[in-house]
Amino acid sequence: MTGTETAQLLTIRGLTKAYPGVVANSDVSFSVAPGEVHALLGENGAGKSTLVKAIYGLVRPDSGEMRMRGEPYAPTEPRAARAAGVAMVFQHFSLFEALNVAENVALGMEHPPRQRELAAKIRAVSEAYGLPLDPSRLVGDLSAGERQRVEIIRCLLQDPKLLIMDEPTSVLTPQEVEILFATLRQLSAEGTAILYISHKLEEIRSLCDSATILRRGKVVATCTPREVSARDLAEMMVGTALTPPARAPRTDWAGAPALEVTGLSVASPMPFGTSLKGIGFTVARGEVLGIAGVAGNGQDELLLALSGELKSAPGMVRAAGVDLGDKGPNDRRRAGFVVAPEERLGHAAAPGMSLVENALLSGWVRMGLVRRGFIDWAATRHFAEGVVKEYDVRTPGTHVAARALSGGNLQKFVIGRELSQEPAVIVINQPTWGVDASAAASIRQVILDRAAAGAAVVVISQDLDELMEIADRFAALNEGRLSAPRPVQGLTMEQVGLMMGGAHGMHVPEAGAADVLHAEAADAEA
Amino acid sequence: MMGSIDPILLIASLMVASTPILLAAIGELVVEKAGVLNLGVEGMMIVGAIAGFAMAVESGSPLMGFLGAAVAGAALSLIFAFLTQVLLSNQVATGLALTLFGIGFSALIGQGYTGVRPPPTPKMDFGPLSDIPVIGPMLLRHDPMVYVSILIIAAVWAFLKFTRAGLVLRAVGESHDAAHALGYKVVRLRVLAIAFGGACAGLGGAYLSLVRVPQWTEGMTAGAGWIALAIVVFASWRPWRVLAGAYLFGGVTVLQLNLQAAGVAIPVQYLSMAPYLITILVLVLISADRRRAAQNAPASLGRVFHASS
Amino acid sequence: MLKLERRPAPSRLWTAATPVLAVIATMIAGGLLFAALGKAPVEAIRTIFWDPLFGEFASYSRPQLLVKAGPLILIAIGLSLGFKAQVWNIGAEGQYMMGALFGAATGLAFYPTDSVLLFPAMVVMGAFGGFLWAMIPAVLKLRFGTSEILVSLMLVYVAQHIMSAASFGMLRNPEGMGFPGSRNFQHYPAAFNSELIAGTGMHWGGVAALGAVVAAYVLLTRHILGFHIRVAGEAPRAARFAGVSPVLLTSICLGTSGALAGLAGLFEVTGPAGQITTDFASGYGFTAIIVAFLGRLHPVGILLAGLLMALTYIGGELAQLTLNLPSAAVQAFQGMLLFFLLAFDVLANFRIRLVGSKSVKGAGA
Amino acid sequence: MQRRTLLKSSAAALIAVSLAGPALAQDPLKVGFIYVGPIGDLGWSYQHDQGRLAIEEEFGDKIETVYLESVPEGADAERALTQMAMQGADLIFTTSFGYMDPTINVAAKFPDVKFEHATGYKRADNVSTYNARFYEGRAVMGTIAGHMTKSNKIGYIGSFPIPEVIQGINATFIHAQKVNPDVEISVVWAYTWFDPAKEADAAKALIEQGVDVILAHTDSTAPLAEAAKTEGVIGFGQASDMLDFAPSPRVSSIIDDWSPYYIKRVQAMLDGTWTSTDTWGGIGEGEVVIGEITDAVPAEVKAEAEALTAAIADKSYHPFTGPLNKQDGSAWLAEGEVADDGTLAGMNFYVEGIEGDIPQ
Repeated sequence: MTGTETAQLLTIRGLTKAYPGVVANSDVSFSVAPGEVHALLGENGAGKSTLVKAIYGLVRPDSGEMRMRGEPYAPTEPRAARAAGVAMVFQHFSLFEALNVAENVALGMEHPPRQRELAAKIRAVSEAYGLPLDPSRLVGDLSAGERQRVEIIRCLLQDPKLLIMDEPTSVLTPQEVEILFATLRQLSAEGTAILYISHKLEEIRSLCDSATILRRGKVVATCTPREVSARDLAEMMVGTALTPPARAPRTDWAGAPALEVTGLSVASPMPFGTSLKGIGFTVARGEVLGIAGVAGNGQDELLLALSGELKSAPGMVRAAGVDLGDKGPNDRRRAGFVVAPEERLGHAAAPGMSLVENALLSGWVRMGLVRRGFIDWAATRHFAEGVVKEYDVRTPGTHVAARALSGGNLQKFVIGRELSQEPAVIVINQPTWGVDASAAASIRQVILDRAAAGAAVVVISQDLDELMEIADRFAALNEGRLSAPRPVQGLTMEQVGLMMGGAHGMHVPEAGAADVLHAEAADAEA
Repeated sequence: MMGSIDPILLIASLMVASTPILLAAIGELVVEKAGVLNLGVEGMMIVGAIAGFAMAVESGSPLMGFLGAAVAGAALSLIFAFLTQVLLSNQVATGLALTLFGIGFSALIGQGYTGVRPPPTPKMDFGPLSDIPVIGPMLLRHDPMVYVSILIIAAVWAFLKFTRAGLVLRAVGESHDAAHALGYKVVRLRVLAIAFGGACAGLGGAYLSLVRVPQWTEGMTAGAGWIALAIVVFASWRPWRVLAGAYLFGGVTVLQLNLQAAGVAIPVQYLSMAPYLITILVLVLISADRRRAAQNAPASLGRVFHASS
Repeated sequence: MLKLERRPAPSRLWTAATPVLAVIATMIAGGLLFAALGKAPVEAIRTIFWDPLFGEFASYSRPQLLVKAGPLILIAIGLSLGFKAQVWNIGAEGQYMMGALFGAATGLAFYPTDSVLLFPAMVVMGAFGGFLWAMIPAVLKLRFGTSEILVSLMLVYVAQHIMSAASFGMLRNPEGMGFPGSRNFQHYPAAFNSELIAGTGMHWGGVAALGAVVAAYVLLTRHILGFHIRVAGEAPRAARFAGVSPVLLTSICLGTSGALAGLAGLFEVTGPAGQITTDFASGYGFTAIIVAFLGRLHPVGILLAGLLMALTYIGGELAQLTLNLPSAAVQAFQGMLLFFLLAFDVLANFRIRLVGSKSVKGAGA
Repeated sequence: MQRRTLLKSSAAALIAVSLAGPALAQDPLKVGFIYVGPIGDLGWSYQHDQGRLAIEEEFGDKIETVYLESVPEGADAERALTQMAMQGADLIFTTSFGYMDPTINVAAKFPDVKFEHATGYKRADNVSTYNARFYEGRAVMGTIAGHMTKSNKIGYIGSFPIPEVIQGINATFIHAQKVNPDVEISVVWAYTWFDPAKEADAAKALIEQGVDVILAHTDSTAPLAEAAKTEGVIGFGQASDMLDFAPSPRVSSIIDDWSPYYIKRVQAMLDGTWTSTDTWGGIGEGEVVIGEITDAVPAEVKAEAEALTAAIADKSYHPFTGPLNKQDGSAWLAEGEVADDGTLAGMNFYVEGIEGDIPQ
């Protein structure tokens, strides 16, 4: 983007922010014009989040300068940022489940009107932008897509000049992504600048006018995404060329299906969770089943039900013909299960405990680390060191606490810990979430290798590209129900989207309205 | 048999008997709504009891006494606030320490006040209204603090339900991370809530030493602070239910003495346990409805907040 | 201003050093408090911390440290298991009473037998009594999700009333002239928990406390159950992932702490206290909570903390005797000790950095 | 000789050696007190501490006093007593019933130290017991109460159902009934010696039942303060004089005055005439003092009460004099028969006319 500074809405020059041991942003410069959709592209840990937190006043940069419409801009708190016309849709952590929609919206505004007026406004805005929402519902009862609508409406009500969106599509179905994009295009046409953070190349190419690419805290390139191929974008982002994972030819294994789930129905243990309703599928040895779905449609519950943390009725889960329905996690481990939950810190690993202790956490059953109740610490250390070495976990040693590792390294440790146990059944939720591209590639490769070695694999993921890459068959979770699995080959994106539930909560009339919006947005663009 | 129990008088006396725990409980409710569990209510109450007593005796004014008690309770609670909010200490342990310290500290400063008679707290004058049958003797012949305590309940209810600050307070208790991300000052707000809780507990203590007993004696709160804590859970964090819970507990306590006084043959030593057993029973009934309990309970209750973003 | 920066892993140095710092800070603050009361601060601190150990009558007070610390340590060890797993049993006082009551009732039921089996049977019943009382909050928590903090606490008051009813009723000494209180176990050799080696203060309760320390140490460092307890406290979801059943763990933690508190009560009633009376409970169950935290929930730490706490009690009495220090001052002093411990705790998990004025609140690491 | 028994245990040997120092004759006599509550309780422990102050005043620098407050009964008491004895106390007053066994135990270890245990019944060569005949005071209160009640309902707040309290209830009722045959007594057991809030509630409950005279056998002023809130209700000071509430509702009081006894015993120590005794003093000995009867009481009632006090003081009248029946109607004392101290010390029944049961 060119033009004088005053023509720019936001200009950032030489912004640097360091944390102990890591430089999150180093001499970052870029600018955003009014009405521009500007992408911040980069892998996890590239410094995108820190950068937008600085713009939103949550983080104070160490040095560098920000200007808003030519004026110096240094927000000390989000309130100041909001006053300057900056609004932000968060990836996590900004909604209150026990409060209703209107209350949540009010909390993000400086001077909210009375509840009744606010509710009317919410309805009006939600209709204008094709984002249906009931102001009186508890946020805890909403789907992930609806929750994002709350965030967006909260921003729109402030009439922002700059809207920051942090990875907004990870919680949406393909159809919902389209609707979101229509909304964003409409906003852009109305003159709102959008700072769009993502690592999904195709989205950026279809939506954004310009892109700033970050790698390890530094700006490595700026470009106009439509003019650059996705492959080139990826290489700029990652720094090297990537090779897709290699698949060994399928072997046909004899015997009963390695994993058989029939009529699995369990109530969610979480206050605002989704209960599972009549889930059924089978996975053969050597097969990878990919389960897609928008966040909050029962993925966590399905993982818990498969790991045994959530017990079901007898007969609902069988491994190689053995009934494990009412068995707990360790009985299932004995039967060959390994499980890697999505949340690494706090679920897959205890944050304050060392890697050795975390290796013991799920490894003791299959690795024989406990004899007559007593722990063999030497063997455990050996096991942990093996995982660290084999899976290239970057850590000063196995004595450090799990929370000291970066997200990607901890994920490698968790995946490594589970996959080194010679499993018969592997269940993984979000295997590469928050992991950089090269690590993600190696994790996918290991999963395929294990499948080739005869394990049955269930991968739950919100990353459709990932599932398409490694799965043999595909199914989607929608409100606690699982669609019938279908072979991946020949599946179109639209079919996938419909399996995921299409555009949630946007039934026939709304869908029509969305089409109108689509058209309007297209007109505006033209 | 010495006759039966007069329900009008019973209600009148349970209102008085319940006021200390009512005040302490409504303060703790605000603290817990902000996501903080302060188990030091007993300690703050007893410090309020002696501080209020001393102030009232020195100044000759019960009003000054209650003010002093509120200030003292809040001041003590700030120790808790500093430890838990700034130094991120464990809330359960810190609350217990606060109780231990408060009981010892109050006994220390109270040494010169044993046997002193405090200035009397006058009753509210409702004029001829207090002669209305039933309502008059039951509701309109109390001291001002009884009405103040009910007003505080109403104020807290309105504050939480209708005001923006109340909404922010609930938000902070629900998810401190989200509130922080939106730019709300989680620690500042919690410190204020803790101080309010301390002030209310102080008032409750002073009500004991200035009105209900009225005398200063060491250890005079005798567990009332713990009951107040139970009542907050019991009330599922709702202000008006705090009133109901406190009156229920006060009612059971008063009733067992009234039954004895009325000569009803009851196993006394077992009946003395009744208030505690009934509290447990109601706690069980309240918490048995898990989904509702989960919705009302502040989700961040007792969790340590450290701004890490 | 000060800024807290989370350490990647808790600092071992500070974990060990903070209790020492806390004690020193308490001595200073306590000295100020005593000075404010018009007592010579150095002398008061010396009387509390030094005299019981090395003073003129230390040969008597040193064994008494064991007598006083024994039940504290025994109860605190049990509580620490629960606290580690975020199970908050604060009603150990009630379990202590019920243990004493069950054990004593068993002993008195067979009065005046001289069977050697009696004492072991009483020990078992004492542990059972405490266990039973602790399982009430456990069951209510597991079945209905009721807060164990409040239930266990309410049950202290109930136990207190049962204790008083028993000393007036069932267990009243028939030769006691109508006064409340049971027979004295001193005059009932088969049921008496006597000093094992004269002059050492070591009775079966002390042995049990030391045994509990060793057992807890082994459990927490070497045994998978102890590991699970630690995981449950550190990350409850990770514990479930590791196959820990919250039901089982809560029951084990509450049950064990109850049983140990019950044992402490039994050893106390049959030994140092001698009889069931209305005022049998003297706050051991509550003080043990402090001991557990003071010892950082670590068995060895608890051993030391129990002795330290006993020291402040016995030294506090000495200070009362020789300096006329009010007992309330000693209580406030103990509260301060816990405050300082909790305050310094932050050093183990966080680095404190002094940062310039340009830093913004809320922009932590 | 006694030394030799001590030498049996090594620790005791050290104690014995270290005792040699403080036991020198020219030192002031060291008198120790152990209290169950804080001296600020304004009740039981407070009154004993008043006794301690009285001997300090009486004997000046001939004696020195030390005390420990809030000492729990049981193991802590034994240690506290031992420490006190080791610190060189020559005479120790243990002022709560629960200290009985610890006192006997420690006394056995320190044969040269004299002990005085309040309200107990176990004695030894160096252990005396002492108690006060509170029921004598109750008899006077009962007389005043019987006259003063208009509703014919007297309320009595009991702490625990122990003989001392039951004596008080019976003495009150017998004498109230004597002057007012229609009188009824209503007992509320608080199950605490000390919980001001509960005592206040108990008083309130009684008043609501129409009681207009309240007696309390618990130690705080809460019942009086409660009585003060209702017109026409009177009460009595308990343990201490509670003059703050005079002239009404506090119309008189029963004061535990331990000073005459303490002075007597300290004097005996100084004279070297101390022997183990069992003292149960009452109005006559000055241990139970009837506080000033205020003008709220009619002159003739006051005169009658004072006459009764005098009769009890000079032993011409015993409050438990027959004919008296037990509650169930069975005979207890025949005409003119006087209750023996053994029965009184273990009293566990109501006299005829009192409703309700003693909780067991």
